[in-house]
Amino acid sequence: MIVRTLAMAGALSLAAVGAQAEIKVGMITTLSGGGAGLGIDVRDGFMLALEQSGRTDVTVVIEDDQQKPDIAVQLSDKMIQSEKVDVMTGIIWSNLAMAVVPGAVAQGKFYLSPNAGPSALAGQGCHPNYFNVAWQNDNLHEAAGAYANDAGYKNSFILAPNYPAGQDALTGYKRFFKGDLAGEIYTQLGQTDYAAEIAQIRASGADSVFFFLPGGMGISFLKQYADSGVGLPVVGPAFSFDQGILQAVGDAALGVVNTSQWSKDIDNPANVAFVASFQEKYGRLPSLYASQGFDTANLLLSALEVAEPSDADAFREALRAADFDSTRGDFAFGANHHPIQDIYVREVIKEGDIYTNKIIGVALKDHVDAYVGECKM
Amino acid sequence: MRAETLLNACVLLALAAVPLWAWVADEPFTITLATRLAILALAGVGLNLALGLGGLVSLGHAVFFGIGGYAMGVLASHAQSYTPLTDWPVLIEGTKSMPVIWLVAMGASGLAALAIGALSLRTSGVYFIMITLAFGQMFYYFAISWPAYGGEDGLSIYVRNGFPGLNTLDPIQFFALCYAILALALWAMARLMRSAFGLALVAARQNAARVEAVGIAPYRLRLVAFVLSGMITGLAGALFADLNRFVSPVMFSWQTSGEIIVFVILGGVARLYGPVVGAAVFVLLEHFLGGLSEFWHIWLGAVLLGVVLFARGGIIGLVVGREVRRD
Amino acid sequence: MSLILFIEQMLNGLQFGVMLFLMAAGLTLIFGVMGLINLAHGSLYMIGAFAAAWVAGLTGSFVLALIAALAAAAAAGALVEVVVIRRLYARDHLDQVLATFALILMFSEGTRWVFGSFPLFLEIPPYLSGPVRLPGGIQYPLYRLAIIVAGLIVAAGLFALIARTRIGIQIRAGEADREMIGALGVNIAALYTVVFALGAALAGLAGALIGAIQSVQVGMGEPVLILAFVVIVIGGIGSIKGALVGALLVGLTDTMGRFLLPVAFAQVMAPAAATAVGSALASMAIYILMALVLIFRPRGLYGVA
Amino acid sequence: MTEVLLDIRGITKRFGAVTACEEVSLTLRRGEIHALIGPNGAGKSTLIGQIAGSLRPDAGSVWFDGHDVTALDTAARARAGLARTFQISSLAMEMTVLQNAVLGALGARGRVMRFFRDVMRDSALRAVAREALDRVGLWDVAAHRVGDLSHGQRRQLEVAVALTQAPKAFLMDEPMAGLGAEGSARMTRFLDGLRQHAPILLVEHDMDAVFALADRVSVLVYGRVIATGAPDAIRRDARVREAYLGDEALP
Repeated sequence: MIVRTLAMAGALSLAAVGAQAEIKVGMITTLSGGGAGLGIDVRDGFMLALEQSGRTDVTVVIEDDQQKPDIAVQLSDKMIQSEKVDVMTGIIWSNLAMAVVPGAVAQGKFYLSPNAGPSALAGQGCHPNYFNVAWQNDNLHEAAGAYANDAGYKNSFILAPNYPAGQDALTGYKRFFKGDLAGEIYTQLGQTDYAAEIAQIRASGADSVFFFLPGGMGISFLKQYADSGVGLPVVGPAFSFDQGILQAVGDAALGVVNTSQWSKDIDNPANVAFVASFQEKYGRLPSLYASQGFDTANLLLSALEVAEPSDADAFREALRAADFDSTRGDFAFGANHHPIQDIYVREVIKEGDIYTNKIIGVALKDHVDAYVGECKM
Repeated sequence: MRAETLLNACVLLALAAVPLWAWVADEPFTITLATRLAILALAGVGLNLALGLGGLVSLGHAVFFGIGGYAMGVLASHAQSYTPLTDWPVLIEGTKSMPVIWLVAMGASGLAALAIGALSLRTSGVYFIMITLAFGQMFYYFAISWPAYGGEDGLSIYVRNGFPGLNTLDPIQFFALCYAILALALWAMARLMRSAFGLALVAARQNAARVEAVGIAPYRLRLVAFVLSGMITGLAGALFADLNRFVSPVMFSWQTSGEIIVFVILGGVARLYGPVVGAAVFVLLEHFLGGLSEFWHIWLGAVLLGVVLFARGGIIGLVVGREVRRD
Repeated sequence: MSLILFIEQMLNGLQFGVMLFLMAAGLTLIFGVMGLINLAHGSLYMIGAFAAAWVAGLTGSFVLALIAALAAAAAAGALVEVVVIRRLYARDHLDQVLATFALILMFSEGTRWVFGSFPLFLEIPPYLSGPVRLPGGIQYPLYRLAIIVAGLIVAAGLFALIARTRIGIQIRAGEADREMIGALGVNIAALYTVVFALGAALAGLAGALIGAIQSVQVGMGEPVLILAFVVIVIGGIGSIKGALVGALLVGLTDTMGRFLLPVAFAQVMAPAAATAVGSALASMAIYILMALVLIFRPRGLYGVA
Repeated sequence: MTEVLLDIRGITKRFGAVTACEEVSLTLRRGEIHALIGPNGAGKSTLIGQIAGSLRPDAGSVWFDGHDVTALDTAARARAGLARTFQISSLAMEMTVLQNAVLGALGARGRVMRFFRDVMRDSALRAVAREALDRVGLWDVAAHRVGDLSHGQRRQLEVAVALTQAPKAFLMDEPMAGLGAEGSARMTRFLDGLRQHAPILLVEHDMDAVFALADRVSVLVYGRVIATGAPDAIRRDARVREAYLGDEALP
């Protein structure tokens, strides 16, 4: 699916402006299947920023990876070999990013990650052409650990699915949390029933629960946890509390604390304008994924003001400067091209009929990820 | 029979001609698509031996596809990081050489097929379908939760493995390699279908009691067929991993098993070229329908359903009629 | 580990098993009577959950939502049976697997088309929410108890239906000899449609009941489907009794495996490694159980030879 | 070399409470046709299953050519030289007549695990197959699909496949079933000549054929052999007449 409207507008203006090279962006993201909500938000945020910029010379080629790594690799080959894109972006899942990004940057393409931030790409596997605009995977979990300290929790029960991102999540939490662990459980990926885990939480004597269960797993856990009457305070990363998921969790999420680098009530002009325009255009509140898509596009646009991707060194410098108005306020890249940013603590509230998040504090200020030292770039 | 031979020749020629054209026209992605097609067809050729000839409906062939993929991933990742797989009792180093990887892939998937087959072949019918599915799920969850080789993230191999005398990074050369292997596998299958083993295997599918009554044990026939089938699918897995320069547990998922079955049935069960035609149609549908609509799975489902309901004998059967070769 | 925790986990296993029985009963009934292997059974589960969430959103009534789930799944089942499935009875299992695999694709993406990509909301009704205190001091969610009761009622009803009613007699006759019931003057086409709709309604009910404590989303049916297949294969395909025993066995194995295996491994290795290895093995446990059952009883526990 | 080729010693088979076969003993001698008769439900199928190897007896043993074969499966007994024909034609229906016959020859020769050579061009196997098909008169239709054959031709092919196995003994389950008068007569003549080749244990409902062919007859009733003897003796046996409910059934 190629977004031709912009391309056509670009063609029309070509005569007026002269020999301005067209920029081609390849977006591989998840648009079908159970995880489609995230990809759609990233895409919509990205396209909104592009539309607002008024730039007519940027074409975006969008393809659906179906959340399958081999499809993503095939699409990446297509983008590079057939579409001959200049810049790539869009991947939601870490395992897909690991499949696509090393190959793409090795072939000289720029990759801007709007969501996934696996540690391998932040540390030893970092690359000059790879920029992460969202977060390193551990960041929000680390912030949750820091928050747990601030909240005075001494004994946490922690759980995550048994796969690398889940293992990273618990590692990230433990890296900052100073209390004891009442229990540590790996659940099955895609698990929908958490009765056994909740019973263990109840019996463990913990004073708090940290969980990382993205997507539908988080919905199931929160509903069952609320109904179980265990009632211990819960903290988690924003992935189980984004705008798309909250409506499906309902009251069970109210009051739950979560950590995020973005929230719709961050008070800066860029964010206020983004939230209003996103809501106007798509008729729903933006999620953090939408904000990441929006920021990714604005980063790209800011660099394009300075240099063409064909001039790789200049373009890379322009990206590194990160000279754009982020929805998160201050935004800068660390040495490994991952964000240095504040991570907020949010609480789930109800505004009218809509469940959403409100900032209640800052967990980590100007946070740098743990892998920057391993990056030799 | 004549019509099918002619069709087969056309399919094989087209599969060679399109990438050659793409090479001349500088459309490397078309070559990549054709390579993908050839590899998936090879996986289907493997399954066709068990399913088409042997009547063994395996919903667990992703196991062998995945083992082949991980054979490549594990060996190449060790070679990439210059760490041995093990130094006890003997030193085993990783490798970036395709022929070695292929041998390991076929050996490992053959062993797995021997173990799974020996147990599963005690059952039949729906039970066989389900027990192979169960083995598939075991491998899938194991691969996801075993952290040593990337777990669910999978393993990235940054540079494609090498083959003596070829530059495998060049799409057309890698395609040629995969095409040659597919052609070789098809030739071997054609021989096998006419061999003593093939005769007995097909007879055992049509009437197991008859085969037993003439003194041939169907269990052994089926086990051998299952092992050979697993080895071919395992080889396809290794090539698939090399095409993507990446392996992940998705290769073990039951959807992968389902897709390999789809290739075989879409083309025509027990037809020599059934998996090739089936994989071709699947890859083309995926490519073009995916571009038409976000909801392209609906149309893919409709096409599959149409083939099952109205085109028995698959696409080849539709083109050349239902008669199967005999002499 | 306390006894209370152990009993609570047994209850959880029981509840999970009862849930699986609702799915597996329809599947095994359809296989027993029509000889059909239906991969799209999970889609009917999903349809039940979506119908329930939609109606609950409109009316706010959980009872209406359950009725809607039953009706929608039965209607979808009957429609699919008439349009597609009845052409498959005479086919081999391979064709059935492929055709119903195609139906999964169409149902999943069709649902996404209608309801969008985001999960839907369905909640436990207030009168069933929260925990209750059981004898012995166990705190257990009322809703899960309600599921156990509902499932057992359905199981009893199903056994009574098959043992006592006219349609039950026809179903048993159909399992014994398919040509025979035609000769007895039973309208086979209608009987098959009814049985298929009944199986679909059970799946839809399971989807709605579970939807209230899980995520109502596209693709929710497939994991349950595979578990339901494991259940009926362990129990012996076609046997309702086998489905019940198999469901409880799988429910308990899965729950207790997840609970006990990490604890067991912690005795011999470091806690972090133990939980990783234990969970990995726990996720394979039911498949190992199934393989073991089939190796020793190739037609399941209650299957006919 | 013993006179007795197949020796069934007191085999018993129970299915739950039902005893399908109780202490049955039978012998098949070289050069003879031994017919096994009995009313429906007498347990003939169960007995054949145990002789051929598809059922295991609960007690007793089966000896073939001087060896105890009780523990061997069907395929192993076939390789030992016991060729079987089925009551309901059991052939590879999608294959040709010649392929079915070659399959039989292949089973007898062994070396099935050959993956590359074209089996239909194996002249030794073809010769065996051709000879067998010639003998039953099916060579003309060798290239036909078995599914397209008439019922009678399939019965002949059953016998031809057994012939390709060059067996030491035949175990034939109602070879006349559904053949009609003329077909039965032709099959009777054919089997008559076959006994020189190898002895036949013949299970048959067609009493004309039985009494025309058999050297000895055994009568199975309710899972027991109630009488064994020459056809004339059997014809006169009071218990046999009773078992067959009157005189009409026996000529």
